[in-house]
Amino acid sequence: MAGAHPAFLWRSPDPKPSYEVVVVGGGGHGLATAYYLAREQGIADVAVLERGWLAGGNITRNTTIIRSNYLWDESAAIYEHALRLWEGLEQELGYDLLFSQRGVLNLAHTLQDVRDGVRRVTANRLNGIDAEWLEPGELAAVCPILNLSRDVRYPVLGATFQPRGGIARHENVAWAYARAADALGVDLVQGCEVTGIEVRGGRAVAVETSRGRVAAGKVALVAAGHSSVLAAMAGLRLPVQSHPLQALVSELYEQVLDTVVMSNAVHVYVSQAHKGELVMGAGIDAYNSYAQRGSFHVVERQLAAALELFPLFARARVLRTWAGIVDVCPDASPVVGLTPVEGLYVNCGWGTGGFKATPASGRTFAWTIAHGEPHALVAPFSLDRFVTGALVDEHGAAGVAH
Amino acid sequence: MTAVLAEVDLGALVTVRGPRPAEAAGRLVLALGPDEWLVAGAGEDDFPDADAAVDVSAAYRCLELAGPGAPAVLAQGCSVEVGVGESAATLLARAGVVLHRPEEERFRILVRPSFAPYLRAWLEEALTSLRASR
Amino acid sequence: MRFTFAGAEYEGREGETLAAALVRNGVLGGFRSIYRGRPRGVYSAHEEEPNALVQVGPEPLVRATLVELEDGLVADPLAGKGRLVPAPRPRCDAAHARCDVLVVGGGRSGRAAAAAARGRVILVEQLGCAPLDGVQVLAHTTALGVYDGNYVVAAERGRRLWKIRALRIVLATGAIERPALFPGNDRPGVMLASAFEAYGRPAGATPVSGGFSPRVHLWSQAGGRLRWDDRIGAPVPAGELRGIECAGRLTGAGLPDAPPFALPDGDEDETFVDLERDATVADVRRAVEAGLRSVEHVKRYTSIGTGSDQGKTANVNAIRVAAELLGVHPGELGTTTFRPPYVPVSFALVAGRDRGELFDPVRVTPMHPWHVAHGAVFEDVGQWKRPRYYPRPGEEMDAAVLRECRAVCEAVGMQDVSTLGKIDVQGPDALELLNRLYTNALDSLEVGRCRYALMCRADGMVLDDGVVMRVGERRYLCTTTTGNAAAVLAWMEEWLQTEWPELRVRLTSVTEQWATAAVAGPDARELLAPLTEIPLDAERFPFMAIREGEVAGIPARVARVSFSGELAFEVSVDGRRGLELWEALAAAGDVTPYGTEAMHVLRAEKAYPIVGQDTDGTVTPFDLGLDWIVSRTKPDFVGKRSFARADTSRPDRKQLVALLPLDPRELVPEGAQLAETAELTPPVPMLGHVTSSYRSAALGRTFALALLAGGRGRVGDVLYAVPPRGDGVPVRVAEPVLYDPEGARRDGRPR
Amino acid sequence: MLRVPCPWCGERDEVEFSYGGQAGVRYPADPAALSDEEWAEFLFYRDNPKGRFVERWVHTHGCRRFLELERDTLTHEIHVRGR
Repeated sequence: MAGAHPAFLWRSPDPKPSYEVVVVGGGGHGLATAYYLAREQGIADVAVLERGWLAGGNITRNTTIIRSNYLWDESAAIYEHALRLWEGLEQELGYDLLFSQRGVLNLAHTLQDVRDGVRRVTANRLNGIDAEWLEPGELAAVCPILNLSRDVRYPVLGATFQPRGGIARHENVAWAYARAADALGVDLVQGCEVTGIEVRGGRAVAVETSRGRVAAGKVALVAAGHSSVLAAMAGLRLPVQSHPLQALVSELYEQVLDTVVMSNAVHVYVSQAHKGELVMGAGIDAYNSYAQRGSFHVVERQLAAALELFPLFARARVLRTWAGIVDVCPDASPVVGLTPVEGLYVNCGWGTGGFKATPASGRTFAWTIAHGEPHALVAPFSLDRFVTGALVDEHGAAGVAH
Repeated sequence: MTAVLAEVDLGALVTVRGPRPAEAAGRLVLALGPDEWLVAGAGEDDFPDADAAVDVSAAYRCLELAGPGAPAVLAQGCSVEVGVGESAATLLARAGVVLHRPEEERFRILVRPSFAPYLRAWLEEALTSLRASR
Repeated sequence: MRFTFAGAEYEGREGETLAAALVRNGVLGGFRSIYRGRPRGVYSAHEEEPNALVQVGPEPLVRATLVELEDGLVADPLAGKGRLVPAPRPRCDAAHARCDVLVVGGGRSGRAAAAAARGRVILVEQLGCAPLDGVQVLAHTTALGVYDGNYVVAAERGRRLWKIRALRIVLATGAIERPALFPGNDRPGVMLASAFEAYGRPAGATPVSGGFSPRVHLWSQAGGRLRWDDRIGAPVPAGELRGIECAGRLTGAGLPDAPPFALPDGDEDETFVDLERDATVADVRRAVEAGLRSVEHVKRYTSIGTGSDQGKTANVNAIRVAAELLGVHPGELGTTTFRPPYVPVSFALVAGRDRGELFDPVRVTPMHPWHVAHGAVFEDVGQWKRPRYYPRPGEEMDAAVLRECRAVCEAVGMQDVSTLGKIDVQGPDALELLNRLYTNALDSLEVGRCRYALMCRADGMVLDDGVVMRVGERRYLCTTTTGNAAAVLAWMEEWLQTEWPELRVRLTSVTEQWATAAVAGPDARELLAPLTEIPLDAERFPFMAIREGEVAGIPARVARVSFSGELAFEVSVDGRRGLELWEALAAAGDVTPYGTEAMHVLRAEKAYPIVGQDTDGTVTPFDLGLDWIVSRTKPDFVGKRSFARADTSRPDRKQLVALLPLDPRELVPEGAQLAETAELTPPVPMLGHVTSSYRSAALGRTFALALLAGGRGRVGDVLYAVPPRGDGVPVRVAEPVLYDPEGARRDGRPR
Repeated sequence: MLRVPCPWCGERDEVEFSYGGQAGVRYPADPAALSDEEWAEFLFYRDNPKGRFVERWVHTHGCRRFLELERDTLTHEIHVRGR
């Protein structure tokens, strides 16, 4: 079977009394952070503390869309850094990630969508990111089953296209980082819930866990939806809100869709994975939640929209629906870097776009932790932007979602 | 079970803000909210004591759905059940409406004029599916 | 009746399922597994079927055990993968229902629970089900999921989606038999004992049973805990859930003791745990040897439970095998998460009637029929259809828009602006509320006058703009942009209701009460004069004044506001007479109807921004050059504080400017980024972007508006507008207002 | 689909409402007197608890009234509050 997993993945060690760096959160970003700490920063005395089981959160609940065609320089820089890492990741980690650069389409349905799309494409062009603007006439060649009729409620007026964008198999990505980190000596500790953060003299020195106290030279919070809860343990407040983000897969079908299609206007994000299932994402549920559960009407709207774009899917069937918890910043950009608490680092707020950023997030965060100062690529995503007003607003114009 | 759809004219309408206005001369008063009332057959000047009174005669159209199948038709797109003589501001399919049930098998559906063509089309399909399913 | 399976014809019977008919016809095989291509046959009698998957015409991956036979039916076996083929979309609808008690499952315990229940009772059963007194029985209806607030979604024959609110839910979903684990337990002819009985002990078939697993799916979905029951060797519901009870075999009661569990002696790679996924005991062993300890990890490593049967016959065996290999009690491992839907449900059914024109409401104005009759090309603005331009036969958009613009500049045009939001603001504190929400100081606004006004979010970024009319001592009418009408009303209500409830003021949407026609151009007076008694000359009807009177015999409110820079009157009448007004205007003289595109050009020549096009949520009034509209005297208004922030007060922020392509015929694309040089080797610093770009009849050339870093200090500079493809277009930065900067045309032709 | 208790209209489906986030965040009496840090708190920082959360909804497709309720963000259980 494609993407079959290796004969050995990781040990299941008990936590040691102390580590140089304790990473809280065994999801994609946490595992990547640990890997790059050990691999590039020479810090292998690292524990990843995971409340449940490794990669049980957003990393395996998202729609695995990978792209770097963001609007603002700051976003484009870090997502493009991620995409370059993606392009060498299977090699580096020695793991079949089913990374497939099949291209990502982002559809425009209104004249303003068109303006925003062109704005983003030309920005990408000046940033050296592969991006094209496709007129409806050019779309059929890229996605033959897309409904390009003018005679629909919201006709497709064009699309941005990033050929280097694509998808990967999410659990393979997380497991590849986990296996590599484990091999470098990182302790991946599962079933270990952090219940407190010990701060002495303004410095984080340890974490209390369901499996005892673990002292730490540095503590790194990488827990996506739960960031607020963890930060609060250190008396810290973050400008993020946690929401459910729902996704679904269909049964397996012979290949009909060989590119990724996104439509922010009608909230559809769809690709067909290697096995043959259609993988689809929706918009986030409006309310705050930690329940990993969303409302059914969101799925109803998502599928209604999907059928407007892909009439061929009418008889496809939903096999499984689920939700992740995404933490969203007011400007839909992440928060990565130092905190007012010395030795405490935070990496959160990736909202709906975290998966694609995984390699860059882990790598730059590891650098930031090791050097005690923000890596150049994440400096714009520090907390003080909310004070100065220098937000990196990826709402609206940027086709922010997923 | 069947139902029929028709448009009716409620005449002048005014939104009155404040305490519930008296139902003079059997004129229709529908609650839009705790302090917001839709009064038929009246004008802005009829409510000198209200916090505000706004002529909305042209801001609503009224469809009427009648027949034993009427509740089943509405249930296809609305989760609210309106009792006889009661009214409710709610969603029908994807349009905001004010539902009023003057009789067991008769419903008034007040909707913004711009949504009326949509709602009519939706209701026609609902009637079709009602006929098909019974 | 006759039916065809895999190309061969068979005889079937009324009321039989395809699976039953195949088995009765002696077809115990006929299927292949997805990865290993192993021969397989009908394995079960119901929805848990892992092998007998068929394509029936356009219907992919149908379970033969669920297909009701009909004469002439053609079914082809599938190896775990279906085919999506073009076909008419099935018509599906939905039904909301409410009840006191919802019973899921029409077996003995389910019917008993339903019969005993008080009040409104609904019973859903996925198979056929006899009627029951005083109970609404939904047969052939499968509960797919239990959501918050006892909200149950169920599918009736794949054609109607039920959305049921229940005060109490009784789950009587029974149990599913699971395979016994031995080498070759997937061979054709091997079937669950329950199926063996259901099919009348078919010759050549081998019944197997590894025990029964309660259908805990819905209970678990609803957040219910599970407990491992050693007697039946499967998880059963534990603990309590508000408003949800379990009954019958679901609880484990009445289920036979599970046969003693042991790993197979013999080839583990021939011993199947998940038949649909072709996963064996050997696969589970590999997962455990890889270091995996969590059943969720084992599931993902082996893909057990991810098939279209969601592992209904596989999951419990997987747990038992993994537990055995890990040397722990199965209860310690827990289960994988149960996720809706319980059985696969078609996209078309979930989407229901929200399709085509009904996908989202199409909103139209009272004048819409006229626009259609006169060949308007429409633009989607929110849910509204607005005329974009009115091409004459054979006329391209550019030509039509130039013609419409010329008419407004040289004669007179009219536009349907009924879609603009209108909010009636009444009460003694109306002025106070508006002063707090708009950036303007509105104190000096007299009755019968109006003013262009701007709203910001608390972060200082432009939210919306419009005209504030004072129509009475304590009464105002505020207009909003078309797309923001609902949002702005909600915004005002939120401040009023939650922040300043002490203010005595009421807000009412009158967007649809009024139909409005904008009459613009130097000949506007000539067009209107014959239709109204209202004096129209500049002295008696000055700019930004409002008059009441009749137009074409219709009571009207006329406002002298202009979004085009030309002499203009906006005539508002009772929406029911909007079409009548429009037709009267059209008949009153040589007037040219114009659409949003011409309007956009005309307003751009005057640098009037369009919120949402020239702004994107990162733009302040100062960035737009609208300093004159931001009060310096008011102590505070929403957004004011944010202007003082470091980044928001930077002098080099992006500011609205005009751009003139050096080649006056060249049109730069809207959205194009601005660069300093023609050399486009990345990375190239971005100075801003083009927000609007048009051909101007008045200027006889192309022009654009742009947000440019430090723009107002760069007038005269030459920059390059970068299109998606090709070279940058050289453009010269200019003062934003390109046409009639002194506003001479506002009052029309000098007399 | 949440069932939202509207004090005026009774329990209605979530789709009739719009979400307003944390309730009770007051607009500062004198914004000008606040430091940029304090102003940023008002603009961008909201509670995000795992558990009970007092939040704001508005009955958009009903009575248009804003309402407050206390909801558990883990169980979605709603504990009604006064008007």
